[in-house]
Amino acid sequence: MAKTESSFKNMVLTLLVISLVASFSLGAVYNLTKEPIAKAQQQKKENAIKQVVPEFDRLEQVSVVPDEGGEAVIVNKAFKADSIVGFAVETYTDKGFGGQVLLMVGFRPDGTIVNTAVLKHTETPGLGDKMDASKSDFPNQFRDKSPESFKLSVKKDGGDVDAITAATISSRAFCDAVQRAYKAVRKEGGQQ
Amino acid sequence: MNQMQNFTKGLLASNPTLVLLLGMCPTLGVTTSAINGMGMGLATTFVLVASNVVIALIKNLIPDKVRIPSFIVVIASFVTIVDLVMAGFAPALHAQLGLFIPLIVVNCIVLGRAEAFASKNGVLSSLIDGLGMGIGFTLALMVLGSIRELLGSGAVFGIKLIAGDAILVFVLAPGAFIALGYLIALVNKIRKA
Amino acid sequence: MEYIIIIISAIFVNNIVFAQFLGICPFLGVSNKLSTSVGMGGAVIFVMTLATLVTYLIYQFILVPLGLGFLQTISYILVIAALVQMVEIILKKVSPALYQALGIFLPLITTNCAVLGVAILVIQKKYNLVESILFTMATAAGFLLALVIFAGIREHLDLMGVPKGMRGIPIALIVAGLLSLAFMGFAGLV
Amino acid sequence: MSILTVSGSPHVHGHQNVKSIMYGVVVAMIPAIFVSVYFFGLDAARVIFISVAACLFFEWIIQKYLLKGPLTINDGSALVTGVLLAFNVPSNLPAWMIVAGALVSIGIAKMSFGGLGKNPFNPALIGRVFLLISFPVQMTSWPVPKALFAPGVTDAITGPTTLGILKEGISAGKTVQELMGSAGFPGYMNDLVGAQGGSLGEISAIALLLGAAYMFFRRIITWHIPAAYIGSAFVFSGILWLVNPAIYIDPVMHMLAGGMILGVFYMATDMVSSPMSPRGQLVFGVGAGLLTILIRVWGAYPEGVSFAILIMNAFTPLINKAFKPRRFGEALPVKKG
Amino acid sequence: MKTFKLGGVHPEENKLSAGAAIEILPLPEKVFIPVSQSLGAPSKLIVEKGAVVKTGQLIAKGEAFISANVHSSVSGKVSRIEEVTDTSGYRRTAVVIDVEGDEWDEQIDCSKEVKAEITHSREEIVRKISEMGVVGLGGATFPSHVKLMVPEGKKAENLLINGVECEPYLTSDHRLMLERSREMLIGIQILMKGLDVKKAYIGIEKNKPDAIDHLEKLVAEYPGIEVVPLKVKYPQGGEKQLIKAITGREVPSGKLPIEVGCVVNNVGTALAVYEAVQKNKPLVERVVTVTGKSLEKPSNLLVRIGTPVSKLIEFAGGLPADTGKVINGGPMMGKALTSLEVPVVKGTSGLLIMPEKESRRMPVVNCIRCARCISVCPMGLEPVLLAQLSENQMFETAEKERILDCIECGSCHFTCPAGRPLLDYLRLGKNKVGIIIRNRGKK
Amino acid sequence: MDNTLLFAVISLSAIGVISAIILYFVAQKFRVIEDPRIDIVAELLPGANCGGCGLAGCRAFAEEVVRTEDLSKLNCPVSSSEAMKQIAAAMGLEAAEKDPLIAVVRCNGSRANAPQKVIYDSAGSCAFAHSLSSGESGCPNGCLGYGDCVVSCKFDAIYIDAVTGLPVVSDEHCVACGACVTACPRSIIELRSKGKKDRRIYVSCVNTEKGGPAKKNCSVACIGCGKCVKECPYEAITLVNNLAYIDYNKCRLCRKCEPVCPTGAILETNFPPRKEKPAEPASVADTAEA
Ligand SMILES: Cc1cc2nc3c(=O)[nH]c(=O)nc-3n(C[C@H](O)[C@H](O)[C@H](O)COP(=O)(O)O)c2cc1C
Ligand SMILES: Cc1cc2nc3c(=O)[nH]c(=O)nc-3n(C[C@H](O)[C@H](O)[C@H](O)COP(=O)(O)O)c2cc1C
Ligand SMILES: Cc1cc2nc3c(=O)[nH]c(=O)nc-3n(C[C@H](O)[C@H](O)[C@H](O)COP(=O)(O)O)c2cc1C
Ligand SMILES: Cc1cc2nc3c(=O)[nH]c(=O)nc-3n(C[C@H](O)[C@H](O)[C@H](O)CO)c2cc1C
Ligand code: SF4
Ligand code: SF4
Ligand code: SF4
Ligand code: SF4
Ligand code: FES
Repeated sequence: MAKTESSFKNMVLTLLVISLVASFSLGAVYNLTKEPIAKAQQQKKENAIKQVVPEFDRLEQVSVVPDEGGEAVIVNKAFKADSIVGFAVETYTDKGFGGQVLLMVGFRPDGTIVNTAVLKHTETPGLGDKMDASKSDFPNQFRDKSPESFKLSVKKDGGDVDAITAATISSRAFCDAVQRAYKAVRKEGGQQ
Repeated sequence: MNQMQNFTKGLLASNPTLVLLLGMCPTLGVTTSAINGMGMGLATTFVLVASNVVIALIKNLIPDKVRIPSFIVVIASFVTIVDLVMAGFAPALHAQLGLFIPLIVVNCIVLGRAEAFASKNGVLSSLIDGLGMGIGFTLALMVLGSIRELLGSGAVFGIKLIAGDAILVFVLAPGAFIALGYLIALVNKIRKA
Repeated sequence: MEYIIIIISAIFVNNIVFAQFLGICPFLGVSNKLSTSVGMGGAVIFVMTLATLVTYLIYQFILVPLGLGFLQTISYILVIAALVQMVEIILKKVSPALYQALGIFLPLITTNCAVLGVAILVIQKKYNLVESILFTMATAAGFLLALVIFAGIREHLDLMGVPKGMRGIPIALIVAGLLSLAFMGFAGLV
Repeated sequence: MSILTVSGSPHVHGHQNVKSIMYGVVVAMIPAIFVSVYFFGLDAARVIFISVAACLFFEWIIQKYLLKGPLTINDGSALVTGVLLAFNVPSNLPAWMIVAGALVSIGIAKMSFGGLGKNPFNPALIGRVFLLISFPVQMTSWPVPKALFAPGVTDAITGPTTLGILKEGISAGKTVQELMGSAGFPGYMNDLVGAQGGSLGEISAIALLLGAAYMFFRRIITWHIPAAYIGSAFVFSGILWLVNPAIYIDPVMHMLAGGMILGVFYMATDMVSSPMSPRGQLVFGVGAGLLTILIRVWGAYPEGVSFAILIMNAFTPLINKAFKPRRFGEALPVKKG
Repeated sequence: MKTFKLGGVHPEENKLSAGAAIEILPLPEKVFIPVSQSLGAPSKLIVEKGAVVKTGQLIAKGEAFISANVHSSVSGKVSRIEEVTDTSGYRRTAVVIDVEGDEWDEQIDCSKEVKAEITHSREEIVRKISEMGVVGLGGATFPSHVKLMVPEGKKAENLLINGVECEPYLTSDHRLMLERSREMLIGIQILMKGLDVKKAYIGIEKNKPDAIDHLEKLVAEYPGIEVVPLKVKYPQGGEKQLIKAITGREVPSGKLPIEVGCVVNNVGTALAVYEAVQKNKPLVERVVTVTGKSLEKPSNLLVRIGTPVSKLIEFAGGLPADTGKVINGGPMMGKALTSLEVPVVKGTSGLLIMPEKESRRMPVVNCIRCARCISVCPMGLEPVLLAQLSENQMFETAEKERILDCIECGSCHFTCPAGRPLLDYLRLGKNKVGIIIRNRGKK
Repeated sequence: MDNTLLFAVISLSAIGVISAIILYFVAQKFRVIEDPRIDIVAELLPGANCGGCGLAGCRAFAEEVVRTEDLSKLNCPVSSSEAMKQIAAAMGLEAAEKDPLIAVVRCNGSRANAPQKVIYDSAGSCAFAHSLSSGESGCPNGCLGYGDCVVSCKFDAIYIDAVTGLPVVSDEHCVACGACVTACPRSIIELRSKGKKDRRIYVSCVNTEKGGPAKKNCSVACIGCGKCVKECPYEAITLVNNLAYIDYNKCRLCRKCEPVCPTGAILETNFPPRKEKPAEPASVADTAEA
């Protein structure tokens, strides 16, 4: 087969055809994967929520703007048989070593922490990433603690939290996010 | 060259990473663990093979002057497909590899093979070439990933092999450069010997 | 203040080469000589800024309104490739002197993942247009800085004579590693 | 008559050679070694011994089996690197970590480039920074100093360094004055003598200055880098202190605390990795001084000396290009400022 | 105390023969007079084999602008004209003369009387100096008359007389200043007249206090001449350094001293000028220091040009058994000889015998970038960089780094703790750069 | 067809086509004509940038080829004649068939043949040693043995033999680029015809001194006696400055000159052993071969 000549018409045409085919097939793949992607994301969030609050059968979302300003925090109220069984709070902090850290923090209606899960972080592997439950026990110390009696700051700063060794910054950030979540829960009706 | 040689050359003799020194960024960026290296390698392999095949198929239809743009569009399409599929079906890995997935587009290996090989050879040869190169790339990434993971967190493929403190540097940026530097020196030595 | 933080972060703390692993190929490739590294760095600053500007506009005014986020990669790379080629052609004609200084590096830049990487990063970081441009220029300046330091060291090493087995890329990578080790001192500055 | 030798001129040579220079540095470090043993006991001796032995061993084995060049193991440079590496780590560092640090210092930072004189970065500092980043926990738990054989204190007690206390405290919102007044803060006098937590060689400013004086006397080092380094660090930190003494440490404390003296006189002056012309050395010193204070005040680490010197090492080839010595017969440079 | 600022070293002085009065070396049986003994174009041979010559008779003529006459230093018969090994270690054309008696050319005034009155005009002075084959005896053997022909548009203001003798071991200039001071001072006056300058300075280092005292007493009688004591520092005798030390002026890179209104001459040259102009005596003999730690009798000898160096060593007590190196000149700038049968030439200022154990250089190790070589370079160069550039054949860069400014003083190598052969590579580089520049000129 | 798909197709095609059109017109408007053959030729060249052709690298060679359209005066010594033919074909020219050459070291002053007379103790560089004195053996023309040629060779084709102290050229590796010829300060290395079956005969000496002095320093020096000149039936040997030289274009490898040389200065390589007469007292010829 002879090589196509490099005339203006041919050039534009080829590019047009290729772009057409490419975009068409991409569009198609996008449509195909749209759902799985959305589902995967949803799944991830739901998994996180399931991890941090007791069993539930219905969720209700409210977004809470913190008093001290900043972006809103999303509080998922978990209901079972129409009574609240917990709050799963998508909270954040900007004080991480690598920038933003997103957490899911679960509270019982009485305000005690059920569990925490890290949604996203860019902390240093081997240091700050120990905030992930799969990497160390650090997050476990928050379980079943009530922020009223358990001071949410690292021991160096006079709090009750044992910091991750050599990653005080990340630990502080973690506390900050949990604190933010707790305030939101308080606002939304969680009490002591 | 027979097809066997065509396939094996990518593994060591002209390994794209360790010998041709192409695609350094993903090589350094994603090899914090063996599994990440493998994931990246396989994603790249898929793009390589698919675009090699397509380009070999359509090479004669494309006027010379728009050769590169056309190739890039083809490659970019496959990259986007990988991106989307991964996001849908392997979200954890997708999150780990992050920015480097779209960057497969500019990975010199892919365009390089398209230019140097697929645009001159038949479909089968191009497929095998892509496969060989891709697997060579994957292997290199896996080896580097394993080294870094072992030294940097005492594990390989997530399996803890060494207890106690690991040498953190190796999962960080300096470790990537240094480990790759010595790996390439070693490969040079082996090739020359 | 925010702008200053963006700049310092992009140049020193999160240096594109030492911390982000982007643009390594030209970093290793054109850092043999100080003069070429300056040329390459200059070319990158120029192209990167232009590319980010154009892709940013395309993203905000075409892809987002139409819900076509998934076309980001493909449209970006098309635009960048065309842009680079255009710059090359125009430079060659309009200013041969500048072309001699920068032009030879332009083809290299198309396959420089830093350009595409930064164009995507500014979207990921949700920067506005001004911040995007600032970030891009600072990142490219960081690239220039890395390249110039590196070229200085390599010229020095060439004179000193490195052991045979380490010559070339291996020692370059080791130097890059040690440099990035040193640059870790900037950690936490922002 | 024996067979005649021909060679180019000159036919006579001065008295200094590499060995005499390197062993001169070792001699200069002896006071600091004694102080470290005095305050940290045999642990300090252990660390120095392991570090030196490992450095010598790696240098020897690499020269013999990898480079296959002449063996220059007794030229003293690996010895200096060994002692300085030991000076830069806490006295309770596990042995294998010291060995790893030595391997990085000698193997990666020095021999990969071809050995003595070819390394662009200071080997001992590369070793230290490598250890610091790899093992942040062990590298930042400092044994509390106690006078030699003082009774009652167990080895296991660790405490922060002067700079650590200040950095931590300031970021927690306390003022410098509160911190300096608090119990357990070493104070100027202890920093001078060496009764403070820290890497084993950096604690005593006096012992280090004594050695530095010896190096000046022997003309092993010149005044340019130390003067520019200390000067710029002093001025920069002084300005900050004048702006707000509550959150910025005073310049004298900056000089005495941490690795400033060790870095300025023993590590920034490493001729291999610092610029060659006097003007270049001044620039190097000023740059390192500014970076040190920058990192100490705003960076993640309480101490910035190592990083500052390494970063300036990176600039050294460029400085060498930009700042040439004054040539004879060139128009005298216009004095600036 | 005056001195130059930039760089410099202080090697052990070892002036062993400082107290030895100048002795006259007996005539040898044979002399070997190389045809070319000065800087510049080679001279043209004008005698044939078999010719009978008198002492002081012209045997080779300098025809180019920069070249010098050569005279027979003895009387006798030209037995051969052949290639003999000279100080360069190569074989070069030389006139071999069998000595018969010592019959001087008639025009030469051989009397001991000191002739103080200068009757010649400027032109005559220059012509005389040129005719008598006077070249600089400070080491470079640059034809002296050329220095007196100040180029159009330039004006000499100062004559500097180089009595520094900064080379360790050497003492010939020192002895000259003590023993032939009046003739030398007249020579200086002749040079002053030749150059039309009012002021002459004799620079002498402080390690020769007797010479300073002696001359300071005498100069009162010679208007315009001044003795300048200088701090002991090598290479003060280098003309650029001397000019800087005495006048504070810096000769610009690549330029000659006349650029700053100075002309530099050695004390020996001044004496030779005296003899040439006042006594019609060509340059046929010179003072040579023969010295060395192991030598029995370190001496200063007045030697006829062309005498084999073995004769000088014999006179000074014979070659010690442990000799490892024989140097033509001082230890800093001299040339090692490959054979003892080479003849003394106009540029031979001394012979240094070094024992075996001092004759080998220290082992070379890696450069530790200590910058000592930079700090001692009197020209403000970076010897370490230049040597590396030259080793790596990067001559264009070396040229830009002003490798040609190097005066080859050897301070850099002297001081290098790593024993790097810096000056060797610098010389090589200068050579290559010179060739490159010449080729460029051709194109 | 849903909207996403439609928008995707339209916008991407639009971006593609618009870029193509703009690019096309820009290219038209700003066209700079560069001969495309330069790239073609450059691609065929080895890219060693050795300068063996006398030009500043391979690209310069390509430009020169295209500019002059003449290959007869240009020759890349590194390229095989195959590659040169390809270049010629690409240019539509005839390539000059070249006689394969090889570097030959014309000095046999090994440690045994030319014993050491002085110790050289300076920078390890032939060029410097040459400027300092006549060298350790005293021969003013002979090999100094500090390997400037070795350093200059980009193809690792020369090494210094540890026993003889002389450079040895490897037949397989030498591409006759001539770098060593330029590097040697004593012009000892010459590019000679490789010869049939790699057979070569040459005078392995460059000393121009008279017989006596020459022989004093080196037992295998050419003393300029002229016997070989008389012996040669093809007038291939000339005697200039007391030194014989064999012109390889005239030499027919008859081997008659070699036995008559009284000092053994003529060397042969790769010939079968002589049958008739027993060989001359062992020459060191063998060491000159890789
Ligand atoms: C490369 C690098 C990565 C770091 N990563 C983290 C991190 O992920 N989290 C963190 O809290 N600190 C990080 N640090 C900061 C230091 O470890 C810092 O000294 C520490 O957080 C505070 O000290 P402390 O925990 O020992 O009190 C990092 C520092 C460097 C140089
Ligand atoms: C090519 C050349 C030309 C020179 N021309 C002059 C000249 O015109 N006037 C002069 O006073 N000296 C002239 N000199 C002599 C130098 O100034 C200097 O005296 C001589 O090179 C010896 O100096 P040295 O012993 O310090 O090396 C010339 C030298 C050279 C090499
Ligand atoms: C490093 C160096 C040292 C020198 N030392 C002396 C010296 O001690 N005495 C001297 O007369 N000339 C010395 N010279 C030569 C002078 O530079 C200069 O050539 C000479 O004084 C000119 O006088 P002339 O032409 O009469 O020889 C030295 C040259 C150099 C380069
Ligand atoms: C004044 C002086 C300071 C030195 N400082 C260091 C140092 O900080 N670190 C080090 O590894 N070696 C040091 N050395 C030793 C030596 O220079 C070093 O091992 C080389 O960098 C290795 O090439 C020093 C030597 C001298 C003379
Ligand atoms: S020999 Fe040249 S480079 Fe060395 S110190 Fe003297 S002038 Fe400087
Ligand atoms: S004196 Fe020697 S060791 Fe020091 S910098 Fe110069 S060459 Fe290097
Ligand atoms: S031996 Fe000489 S001619 Fe042959 S390749 Fe090497 S340098 Fe070129
Ligand atoms: S052939 Fe020439 S360059 Fe090679 S070692 Fe002999 S003298 Fe040196
Ligand atoms: S892969 Fe990043 S520049 Fe090549």
